[in-house]
Amino acid sequence: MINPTEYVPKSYHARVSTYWWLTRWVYLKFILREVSSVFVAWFVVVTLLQIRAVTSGPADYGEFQRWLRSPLLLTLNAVSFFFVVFHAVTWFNLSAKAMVVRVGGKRLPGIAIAAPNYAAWAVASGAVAWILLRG
Amino acid sequence: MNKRSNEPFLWMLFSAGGVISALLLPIHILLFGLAFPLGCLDAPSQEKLIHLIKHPITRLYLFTLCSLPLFHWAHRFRFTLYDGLQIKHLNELINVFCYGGAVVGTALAAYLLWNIR
Amino acid sequence: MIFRSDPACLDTGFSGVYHRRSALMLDISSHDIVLIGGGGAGLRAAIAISETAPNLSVAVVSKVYPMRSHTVAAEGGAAGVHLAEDSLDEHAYDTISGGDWLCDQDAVEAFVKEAPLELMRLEHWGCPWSRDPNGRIAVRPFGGMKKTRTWFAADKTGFHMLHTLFQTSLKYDAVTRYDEYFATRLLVDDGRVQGVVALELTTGKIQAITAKAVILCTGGCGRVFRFTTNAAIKTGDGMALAYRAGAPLKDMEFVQYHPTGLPFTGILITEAARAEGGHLLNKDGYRYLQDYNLGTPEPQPVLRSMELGPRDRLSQAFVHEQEKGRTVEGPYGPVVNLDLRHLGAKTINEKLPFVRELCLKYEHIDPISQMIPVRPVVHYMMGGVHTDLNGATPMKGLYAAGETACVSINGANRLGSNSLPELLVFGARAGSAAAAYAAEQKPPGRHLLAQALDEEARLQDQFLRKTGGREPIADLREEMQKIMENCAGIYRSGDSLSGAAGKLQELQDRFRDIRLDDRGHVFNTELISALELSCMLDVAETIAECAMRRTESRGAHQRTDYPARDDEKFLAHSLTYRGADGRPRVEYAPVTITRWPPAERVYGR
Amino acid sequence: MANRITIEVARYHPAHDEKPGFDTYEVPLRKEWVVLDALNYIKDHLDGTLSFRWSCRMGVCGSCGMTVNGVPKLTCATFLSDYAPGPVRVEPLKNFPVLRDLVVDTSDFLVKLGKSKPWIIRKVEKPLDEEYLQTPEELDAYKQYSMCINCMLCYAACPVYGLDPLFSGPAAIALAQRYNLDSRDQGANQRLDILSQHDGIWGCTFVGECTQVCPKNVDPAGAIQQYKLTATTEWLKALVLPRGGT
Ligand SMILES: Cc1cc2nc3c(=O)[nH]c(=O)nc-3n(C[C@H](O)[C@H](O)[C@H](O)COP(=O)(O)OP(=O)(O)OC[C@H]3O[C@@H](n4cnc5c(N)ncnc54)[C@H](O)[C@@H]3O)c2cc1C
Ligand code: SF4
Ligand code: F3S
Ligand code: FES
Repeated sequence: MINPTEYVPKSYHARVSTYWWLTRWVYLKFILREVSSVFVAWFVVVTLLQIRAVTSGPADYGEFQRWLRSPLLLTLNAVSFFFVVFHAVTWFNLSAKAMVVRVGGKRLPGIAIAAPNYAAWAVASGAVAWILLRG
Repeated sequence: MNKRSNEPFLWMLFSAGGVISALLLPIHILLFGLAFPLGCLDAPSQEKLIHLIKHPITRLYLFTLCSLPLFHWAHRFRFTLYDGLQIKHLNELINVFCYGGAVVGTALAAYLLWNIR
Repeated sequence: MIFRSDPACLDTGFSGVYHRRSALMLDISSHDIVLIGGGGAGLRAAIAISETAPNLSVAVVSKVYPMRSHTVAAEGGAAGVHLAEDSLDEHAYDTISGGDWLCDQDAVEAFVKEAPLELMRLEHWGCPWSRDPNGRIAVRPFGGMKKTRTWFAADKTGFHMLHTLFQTSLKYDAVTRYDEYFATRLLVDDGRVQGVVALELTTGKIQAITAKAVILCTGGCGRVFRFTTNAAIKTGDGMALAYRAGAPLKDMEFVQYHPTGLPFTGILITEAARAEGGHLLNKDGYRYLQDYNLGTPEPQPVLRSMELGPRDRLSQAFVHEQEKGRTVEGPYGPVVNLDLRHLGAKTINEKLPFVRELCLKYEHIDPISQMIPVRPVVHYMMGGVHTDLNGATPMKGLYAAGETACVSINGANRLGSNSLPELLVFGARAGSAAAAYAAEQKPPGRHLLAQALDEEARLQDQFLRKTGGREPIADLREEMQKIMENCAGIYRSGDSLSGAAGKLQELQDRFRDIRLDDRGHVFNTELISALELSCMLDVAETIAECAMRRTESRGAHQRTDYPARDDEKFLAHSLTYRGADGRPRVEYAPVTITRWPPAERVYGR
Repeated sequence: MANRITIEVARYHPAHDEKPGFDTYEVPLRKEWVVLDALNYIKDHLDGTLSFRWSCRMGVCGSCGMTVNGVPKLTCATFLSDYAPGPVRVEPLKNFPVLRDLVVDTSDFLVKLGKSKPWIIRKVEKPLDEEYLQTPEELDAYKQYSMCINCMLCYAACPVYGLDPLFSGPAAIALAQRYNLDSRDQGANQRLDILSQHDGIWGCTFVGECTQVCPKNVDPAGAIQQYKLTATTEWLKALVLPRGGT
């Protein structure tokens, strides 16, 4: 009799390392992109607190503003800003890749789709700034 | 149809949240998080802000700005936990934490914005 | 399709005569029909069986995953009458004259009639044929064809055909695939072929697969030569298997050289490049084909003329240019230039994207602005296992289709784009014929087990448990390839061929002393190389032998010592049998002529 | 250019190795050599026991995918000289079980491919003398996805597949999409039922590496995102028309 295992190959299946996202730059970029969502959530929390502060009167709002000036919060928000911009850029570029827009039977190149995204970004940011800063 | 999952719904919220976060959050953080506290620009007064907030459109705007990005976070964070930390077996816990968080945040936003007199 | 690894399908349909596991490591399974080869011909046959006789269980045995088969590499297109101004007779005539009247004309007539239907069937299965602006299937001109009739899917026709066939085959449950199983021997009992022994690559297990009929679809044997467009897997296994089992090989002396291969890699630059208007230039920038009775140069491509002449004549012209010292000396020997520059970037990018991709990648040359160095390379075997119109060989229960078979519609020289439709037409025919035959057969005979055990012992003794051995596989293979290229190439002579025959016999002897380093069971590719080499040696011997006997020049077989065609003696197919001494023995059989009596082959007029 | 290069090849034999290791060889470095040529040189002249798959040597059969210096590549289309002065490290494709040396078990993909029904589905058939008209624009709509050679580089690059082998993966989904977008096909709904389950399109987090490594520009990442959009639209439709026309 043969030893059956001799002909049933055992194969080697490497377990994916816990730090797989450190093995290649592209993976790290991916994880950073995903982690950006944490900062998105963080700033939503800030905004909720802000709404509460604004609606409960000038004193509370002043307190809130002082809190924002603390070095910890400033650092945190600077990092958040970096990540949220990173999110915006990757988001616009990727949605250009994910979308197929055809004009006259030809697929529009990614840039043609990304460009309006960036334009919309500029307009929206401008509008928000204008409303807050005017007069 | 019930063979298909409810992923489309979550994905829709995630995508919408992604768009909103990308379009609006950078400027909000830049202004409220950095420029105003650092004094680079003059911060709008509480009066002006309360005036703005009372407008229904602003309320709707703020509601969207808070709610959808939270669902965006919930979706992405869920997968980051699955893949980055390889803890997919904690699936249910993760889902409750992420989407639950987003729902709570949304409710909070609604509550705050509703109660402005 | 069912997977072999699925235990539920192990015993399908088997009558239970044998133990599943014998004392050795033999495993046995049983089907109604076994197909060897999962290329275009094999998959078409499998689908044909599933459609005509859904109750029959079919096994597809392939040494590579089906979509890796070499049909995947075909670029140019597939011929089938499509336009109103074309006719079946014209396609038949082009094929027959292109084959220098060695084609069986009844086969050609059946072929041209069914080719358009088969190609349309593929359309229905989703093949992405290129289209004209109205949405109709587009056709392009091709070498040796008087009318425009070559269907194409950009310049990846074979790739799209194979993937369409493979993906379509996935929906048939009666088909069991044995992926990465290497067939080593046919099982013959009582004069009937009733199965095959195969080696499972991933485990090294030996599997006997019994069946009522076996269809060989193993493709060609271009690897017998040094310089070829053919993939590593094209080693003539099926031809050797049939030959060893006693079936004759037909017209093996006819080996097609394609005039335009890239030097070093042998990668093919498709004929479509010339069909779109590419020019062949010698070192003086001169369109030299005009000197070889192939017409006069026109700026636009003219069908059946100049660059669109048949492959044999173009390859022969290259040799003459080389003798006259008018070729370009490249790092890998003499070349001529294929000039596409005047076609412009748009045509090249739209019609020949793959050509550009290959040139850029492998030669660092951009055909939009540079000429492509090319030389003739071995491309296709006109010969193969002798079959009739339905793919049946003279051995009961054994069928063959595709490049490994010789029906023959290709005669002494195949026209470009006739092979892909041939796979479909005769794959389907062989499939249906085998199904009809199998339906009437008794279950497999009792002597098969002994044979399977015998084969297993052979594999063990000759290879896996063999000790000593001094001859490296690669050396023997390289020597064989050199012999074939030097002595049995585009031009041959009695002397060169008898020299080749002697040297090949020597190699056969040396093969017995082969050296193997790998004694493992799992994915032993060295063992596979050895088995393939032994197949190639057998096939090479048959090529040399019947080339030596054919003392005339016809189509791709050009003898310097007998430069003329000799219809008197050689309007005949050669049939090579394996003699009792193991040496090839050649007989001849008449060519079927129906409506087109032999005439001179005229091009460019 | 130096005329030799060092190449480190992953070796594994299930009969006597617990896990893969490396063997180092020195091979000639020639301008026109691809990584596969180096492996063949090793097999023919240095070590006959090295196992790997290859066939066409022209980037179309899809059998020679391996990891070269960490990145999934078709070794017959990857030039050795691009890695000079070396060393070059050749490993089997990631995310698949290794059977031996550089040979991996990709049968999982074939199961998944079969499940996504990559064939034309239609209610009624035209007779064989009639064609289904398809304009070049309609052809263009799915053409890109039909270029997949099943080389599995995308699976090797996709971390999601590595972490969750149940995930259908890029190529299988791209091929399903190839048929969905074919104007001759009517099976989109059947495929959607299968691929819109958890392990189908929703597993993908749009890492996008599948598209980056694809040697045939198939863009599976794009195919999956578009498929998500379709699935969502269908879901909304079903919501509005609960027993609706789907
Ligand atoms: C580069 C190139 C371009 C071409 N272009 C064209 C063209 O434009 N038009 C045209 O008409 N023709 C063309 N041809 C010719 C045509 O492609 C081939 O003749 C045809 O594809 C052969 O198909 P097949 O099914 O017979 O064999 P293949 O596709 O070669 O398949 C052989 C099958 O047999 C299996 N097999 C072989 N040996 C064994 C074994 N021992 N055990 C198990 N399985 C085995 C293999 O695994 C494989 O599945 C071209 C050929 C080449 C090389
Ligand atoms: S999608 Fe690209 S990378 Fe993936 S299998 Fe197909 S060809 Fe290979
Ligand atoms: S890499 Fe994987 S996660 Fe999606 S985009 Fe590609 S399948
Ligand atoms: S050998 Fe065929 S793709 Fe590389």
